[in-house]
Amino acid sequence: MKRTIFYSAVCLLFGATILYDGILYAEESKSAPSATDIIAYSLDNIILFISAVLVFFMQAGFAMVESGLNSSKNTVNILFKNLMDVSFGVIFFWFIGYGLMYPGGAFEGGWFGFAGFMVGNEAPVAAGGTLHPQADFLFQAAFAATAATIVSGAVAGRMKFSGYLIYSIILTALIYPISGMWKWGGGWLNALGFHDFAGSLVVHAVGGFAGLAGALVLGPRIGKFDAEGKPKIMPAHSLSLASLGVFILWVGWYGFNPGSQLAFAGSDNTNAVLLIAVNTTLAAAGGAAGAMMLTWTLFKKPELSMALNGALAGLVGITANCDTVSNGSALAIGLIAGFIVVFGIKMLDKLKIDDPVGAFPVHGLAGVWGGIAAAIFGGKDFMPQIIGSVVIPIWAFISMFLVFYLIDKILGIRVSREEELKGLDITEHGEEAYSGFQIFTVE
Amino acid sequence: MKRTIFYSAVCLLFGATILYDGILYAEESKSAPSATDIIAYSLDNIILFISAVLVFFMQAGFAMVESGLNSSKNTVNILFKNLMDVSFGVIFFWFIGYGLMYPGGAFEGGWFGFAGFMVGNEAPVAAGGTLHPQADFLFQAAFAATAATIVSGAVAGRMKFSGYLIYSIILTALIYPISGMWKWGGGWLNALGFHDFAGSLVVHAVGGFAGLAGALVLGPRIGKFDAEGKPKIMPAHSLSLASLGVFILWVGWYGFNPGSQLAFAGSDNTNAVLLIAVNTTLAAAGGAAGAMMLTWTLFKKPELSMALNGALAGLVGITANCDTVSNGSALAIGLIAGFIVVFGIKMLDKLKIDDPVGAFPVHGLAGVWGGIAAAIFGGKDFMPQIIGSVVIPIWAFISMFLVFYLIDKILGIRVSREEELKGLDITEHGEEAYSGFQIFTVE
Amino acid sequence: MKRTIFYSAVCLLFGATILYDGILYAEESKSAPSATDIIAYSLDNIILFISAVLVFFMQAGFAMVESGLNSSKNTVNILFKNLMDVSFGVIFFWFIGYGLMYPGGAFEGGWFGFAGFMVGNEAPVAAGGTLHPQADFLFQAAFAATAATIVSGAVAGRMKFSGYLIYSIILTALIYPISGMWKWGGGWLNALGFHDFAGSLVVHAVGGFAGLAGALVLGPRIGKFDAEGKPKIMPAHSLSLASLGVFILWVGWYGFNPGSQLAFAGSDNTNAVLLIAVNTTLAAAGGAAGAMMLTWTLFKKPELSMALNGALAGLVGITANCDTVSNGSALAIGLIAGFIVVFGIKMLDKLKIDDPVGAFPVHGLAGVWGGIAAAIFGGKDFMPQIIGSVVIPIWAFISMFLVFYLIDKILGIRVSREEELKGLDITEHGEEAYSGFQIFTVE
Amino acid sequence: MKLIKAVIQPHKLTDVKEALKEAKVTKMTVSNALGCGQQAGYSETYRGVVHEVNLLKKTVIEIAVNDDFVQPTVEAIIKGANTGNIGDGKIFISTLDEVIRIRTSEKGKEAIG
Amino acid sequence: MKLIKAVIQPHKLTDVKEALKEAKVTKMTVSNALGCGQQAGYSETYRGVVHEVNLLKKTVIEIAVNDDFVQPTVEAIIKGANTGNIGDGKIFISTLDEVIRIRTSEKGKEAIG
Amino acid sequence: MKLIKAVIQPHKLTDVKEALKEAKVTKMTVSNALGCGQQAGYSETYRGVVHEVNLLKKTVIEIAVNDDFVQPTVEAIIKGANTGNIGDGKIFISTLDEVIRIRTSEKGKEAIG
Ligand SMILES: Nc1ncnc2c1ncn2[C@@H]1O[C@H](COP(=O)(O)OP(=O)(O)O)[C@@H](O)[C@H]1O
Ligand SMILES: Nc1ncnc2c1ncn2[C@@H]1O[C@H](COP(=O)(O)OP(=O)(O)O)[C@@H](O)[C@H]1O
Ligand SMILES: Nc1ncnc2c1ncn2[C@@H]1O[C@H](COP(=O)(O)OP(=O)(O)O)[C@@H](O)[C@H]1O
Repeated sequence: MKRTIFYSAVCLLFGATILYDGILYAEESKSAPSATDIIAYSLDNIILFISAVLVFFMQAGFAMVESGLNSSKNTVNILFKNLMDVSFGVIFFWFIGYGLMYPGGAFEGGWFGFAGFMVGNEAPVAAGGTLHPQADFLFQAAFAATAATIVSGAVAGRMKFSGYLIYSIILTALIYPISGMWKWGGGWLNALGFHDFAGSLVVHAVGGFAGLAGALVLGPRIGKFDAEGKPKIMPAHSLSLASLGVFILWVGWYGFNPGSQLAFAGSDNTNAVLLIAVNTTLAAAGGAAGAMMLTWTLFKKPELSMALNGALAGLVGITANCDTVSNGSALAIGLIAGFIVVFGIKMLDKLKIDDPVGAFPVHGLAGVWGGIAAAIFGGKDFMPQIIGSVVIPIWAFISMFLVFYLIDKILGIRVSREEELKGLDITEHGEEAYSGFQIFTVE
Repeated sequence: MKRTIFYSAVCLLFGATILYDGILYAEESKSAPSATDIIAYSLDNIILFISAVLVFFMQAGFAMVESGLNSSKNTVNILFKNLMDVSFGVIFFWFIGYGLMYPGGAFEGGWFGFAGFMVGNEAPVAAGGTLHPQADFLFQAAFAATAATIVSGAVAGRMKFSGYLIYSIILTALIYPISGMWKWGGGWLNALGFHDFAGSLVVHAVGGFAGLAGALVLGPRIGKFDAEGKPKIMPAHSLSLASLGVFILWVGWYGFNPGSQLAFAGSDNTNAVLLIAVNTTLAAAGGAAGAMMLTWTLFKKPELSMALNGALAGLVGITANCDTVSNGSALAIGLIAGFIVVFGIKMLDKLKIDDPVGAFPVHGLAGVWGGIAAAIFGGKDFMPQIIGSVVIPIWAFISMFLVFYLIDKILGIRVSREEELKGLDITEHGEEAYSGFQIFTVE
Repeated sequence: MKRTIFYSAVCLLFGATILYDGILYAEESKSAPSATDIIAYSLDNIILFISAVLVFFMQAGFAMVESGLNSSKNTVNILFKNLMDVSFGVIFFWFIGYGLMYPGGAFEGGWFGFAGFMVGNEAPVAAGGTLHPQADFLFQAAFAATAATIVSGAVAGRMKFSGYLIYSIILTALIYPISGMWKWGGGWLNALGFHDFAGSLVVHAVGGFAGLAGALVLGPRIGKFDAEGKPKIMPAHSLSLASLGVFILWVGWYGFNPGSQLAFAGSDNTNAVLLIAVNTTLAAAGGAAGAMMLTWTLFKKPELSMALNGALAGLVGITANCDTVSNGSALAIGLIAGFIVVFGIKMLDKLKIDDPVGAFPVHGLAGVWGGIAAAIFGGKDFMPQIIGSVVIPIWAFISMFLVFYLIDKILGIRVSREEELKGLDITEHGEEAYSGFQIFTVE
Repeated sequence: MKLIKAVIQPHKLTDVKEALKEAKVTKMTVSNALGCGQQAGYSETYRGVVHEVNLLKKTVIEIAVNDDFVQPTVEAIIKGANTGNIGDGKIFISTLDEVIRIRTSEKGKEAIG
Repeated sequence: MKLIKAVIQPHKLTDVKEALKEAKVTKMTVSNALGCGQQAGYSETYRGVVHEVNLLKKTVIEIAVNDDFVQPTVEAIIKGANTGNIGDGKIFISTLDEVIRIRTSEKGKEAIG
Repeated sequence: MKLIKAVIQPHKLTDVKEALKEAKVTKMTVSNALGCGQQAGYSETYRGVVHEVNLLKKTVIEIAVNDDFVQPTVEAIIKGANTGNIGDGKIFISTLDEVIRIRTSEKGKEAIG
């Protein structure tokens, strides 16, 4: 190969630098970015930017999954909620949230801190692994919007649009950044040794448990449970769009997990990213396979909507631990997540909780599973994993329950019976999603 | 961090090169690409290629937005126009357009030039910031196809397919490259100091004003205005697909704007790209929020189709100035673009101009706004900005009005009344988009 | 440009290394990765990872194309098959397939080898062009899943889900890796000098001919041919989703072809990638244009579903030779592929073979065309190209015919007449794709 | 024999079916329609243009019965569909000359049930 | 009481509704159907296979009226739907034995309007 | 004049149209409906919840004919739709008081064909 020879030549001319990753050198000359430092800086920041783009793409996936799995009469409403989640999410996370989540070293090990409003634009001294604040913000903002958008599925079909916007702003500006700070902002959970690589807990469980709180405050949709409390079918209006959404989410997750390495140059980083990417893939595959096989056994027919949720659960489950488990473990984590989601959905039905898209089993339960799996398969200490996997959900659930409760008391959170029956698209927005199509609910 | 230590070590061994970006050295040794140069060359060209991929993805977004916002009976026709926009666009921009748009230094400051047919494949001497002609072409071709595809929304539902193909070829082969050359090809607008970073004017306003010309030559769809000239509803057949399209366009814009930096290695470039990416995000969010809030105030209900247009308008508005404004200004530019698009759509209704998807307000008006905003918020001189923001739209409007007018005189541009009522899918293509679905227009 | 000056400066300080790509140096010091080597290693592996992401995204494209081009009553089934293709495909290619396809140097020039189960995670010594096994696996797994998913279109509407899963596992675990090894694993076809850059034969023709085998074993859908054997229309239920799928596949192909360079750092690699990307674009455009113009001539109306297939055929046709032909040849290869697909579909109708989405013409015929075109336009030797382009299809067809035949004998491969008429969604999965929509087949 | 055609609110179909089951009426044909009656519609906006929608979604049930079944069937429909609100719907009854079962070519009373 | 059932071209519905409004007929039930009559269909191609479509989209309007309203209603429909082209459609009139308002259980004349 | 309304299995429509053509009946109006009869439904699961679907997809054909055409039309429908299985469907015949062609205002016998 010409290429290899060329590099070898370069290498010789540069002095046959015999260096391996990780050899320790005491002296640092931080103020002097070498050409290599600058290239590493560019590579790190540009690839993080590309990862952020992939994570933003997940918004399209969530919009398709959540609207697809619901009835056509609430489609505009769900799509609109998703659009505003990302729009308001970005704006408020930029204005307040980022400063709360990354308050800086002064608050290390703490519970709460604030670095000030808005996001800086001062370029750091270029070096591999050093992130420009704008790059870091973009990536984190995409995560915040993800946490917010998870809830719209759980509260679909009955929550007022105005109340939803308030919820969405509070989550991205306050609730998510505060618990996020505990781990990723260098807070007390981080100090404790809690490991959550890309946010099974920090992102997904927050969204999932917030969704559970919303579903509880709202109560089930009319017709979801019959007089005897037996669950009834409220079927998906488009499994095509839901499937498309899952494929998009799967793709977007390659920004979510590998991107969370936050640095890409240097062979340690590169190697980590690649393992993470393969683990993410195997967990998604395992989740889909697990849920598919379980529904086949339990219900005698392989069910697509469950397998789709299974793939997502696999992805959520691997998120906390993708950097620290083997390929085989990743597959196992995914498979188990696929089982969890099926049982979780049945459990909600038993408890008469109505979570139309399964946001709680997929993001809440599989999120907790991800945190625990980091101990079981990833060699992390059990104690910190258990604490983190319990405290973050509790925080999200209680704080958001309060938020939903207050929204209810002050504004009323649920649309009227008639509005719900007619559908939120017509009553809240005066717009139908599928004009001209004959859509007909007969049972 | 092992990584930091490693890089510091490398740095020391290389001679503790104390270099900052931008230190000036008189001597250049262009003929000798160092290893760093080569890596920078690879990084720049590969990331530009990835940006081009994101911009090509926008074609999917346009196809979904434009078909989704129209009636189901014209869906095949619109999708087909989009497919041929990119197909013929790429072919003819490759054959003629690229040579017209980038005629080379000999035509600097001029109005018109031609570098010859087709695109070269001679690799340049590798250096950071040096683009391979194939990379440059790919990126620019994606832009040309974008300009072309904007129009298909404005002329939807009544324009002959054959006439459309002729329009599309003329735009990508001649009209777009000529005005493009004025700015990006080093022509007179560039010499004047006009700033249009990624093409609010060069790309979007050209498409938007060409669309306006098309809409005027064609006249409104049957039924769009009643006997008294009052606008009537011709609703979207799929707001799901339209929303998906907007999410895709938002994602694709991360290739459009950040990619337009054209170079990524080196901390100046990297820093610029990151600011651009965040500004793009905040403007999109602002546009969606602005349009949503305005419709809520004006029409008493938050309207999704307007908020979707608002997000796009925010993106168009930031395109010219994303490199030169602050985050806060980006948000403001987006918000105002969101307002502009709502008023623009109402204005077209008043003027009895039928632009089914709002291509003119979104790309035309917000495009002009982007050019002016570069002066208001970005510190660019007002005079060149005003000249550029007036001359390019006039060029696009007049030249394309003529093109549409001639197509009409020679071939007839509009389908017959009966064809229009039956829908272009059946009459022009003998194919229906949604076979088996009961689709029913009752009012 | 500040940037250029900066790099020149760096270049000078490093000793004005006067080096061009490809200067030969006898000595290599493989054990010593320089900083440049490490960056090149990072760049290569990270960009390959991004390419793999794009190829995985193609799964969404296939799911949309294949379900969109079929009837709505089989939508869940097709989407489910696609989801399981990628899920089981990844799992089994990881477990067995990868070891079969890349058995290592010991089997060079051979027909069959095995490197062992599962995929390693030992990081190689960092160097440009050296791939981490996890990166390589991820990219190759995406290819294997692509080969598998092609078939689901050809067997749509009548094949049992259980039988399909068995097929899918066998293809990704055994059939595809074995012939893949002949070329990319360093086997006998590679030794022969057969050129298949990114898999017109290795991937697409394997999928296409496997699909043909499936279509033959299954026989046509009820109603596809009337009593006299005349083909009848079984129209697409959503040309929107099918078009979206084609746009997604087009975008994903930028990972498929350019990514197959497998190395990106160094100007040779970069230059190759850029040419490949432009060739891929022009071939897709040519395919769409060719099929469109041919249907307009033959059937008097430009037909979208054919133009969509044409774009895909163009992409398949360029896959084997994109690295070795000029832009103009790429356009010609695409155009011809567009013609081939139209005639191929007509031919299948004549032969009374029912391939609902045209998987065989698009992937099988255009795949063979791609192999031959590498000789005609790419200057490759005719003999090896012809051998490769004949042997791989024969292998795929015969082995898969046997597999389908055995599945049929042992389990029964086709659903009952009643199940087929009711649709596989209800009978195999008890789930409908579009609940509430009035879907009605009247003729 | 009579043909009973009821136009009801879509979300009352389940209740009506329930009530009919109790009245031992199990055969029916159901379709959808848009109805315009006393019930006020709603207004839809699209891109700022307001539009009064006065054709509302309705469900149509058709039941062919022997004359002695008319009364119980009508009562069951009313029981299931009545909410006391405008828009509850109407029942239209007409005479059938003949009913034929396609499978057996049976006619009249035998065919109807 | 009579049931008037008109099969019209879909794009004439607005005109027919307008004409009915002038004739003070405001209650109706609208649905869609496919019609096969004198009107020639169109041919569809899909993947090169040609197919004659002879079931064309139609809109069906059903109006229950008292006998004295039959004439004005029919005239209004014709006024709104007639273009003089093949495919304009047909009106079918049959007798209703009874009409019942579900909300109030009113019958006959009171129920119909 | 009579109105013949047949509820058949969707996939038999082509056969019925064929049979009607042979019987020289070419005008008709076709729509879709959901039917509940002797035919057993199927069960659907969604997210683990099982649901009995007993409204099955049906196709409805309506044909207005002169009295002498009733017999051949009914026979043609039976010929096309009969498979001997439960679910084959039913034919309902009622009397039409009047038929009017909108295009020409022709009435009765002239209008029907
Ligand atoms: N005269 C009529 N002819 C045809 N359909 C009618 C007639 N009157 C009512 N309907 C149908 O019945 C539905 C309910 O009628 P409406 O007047 O709203 O109910 P209510 O009797 O409860 O006031 C209407 O939407 C329409 O579909
Ligand atoms: N005898 C009939 N029975 C049922 N429907 C009919 C009959 N004649 C006409 N139609 C319906 O009326 C529509 C218009 O009929 P057509 O013959 O095309 O109109 P015109 O009377 O203007 O020539 C047809 O498409 C069909 O739906
Ligand atoms: N009494 C009835 N009233 C209205 N529709 C009926 C009646 N009986 C049958 N049908 C319609 O006819 C269809 C076929 O009836 P079914 O009893 O299944 O057929 P079969 O006569 O072959 O046993 C039903 O699905 C329903 O739509």
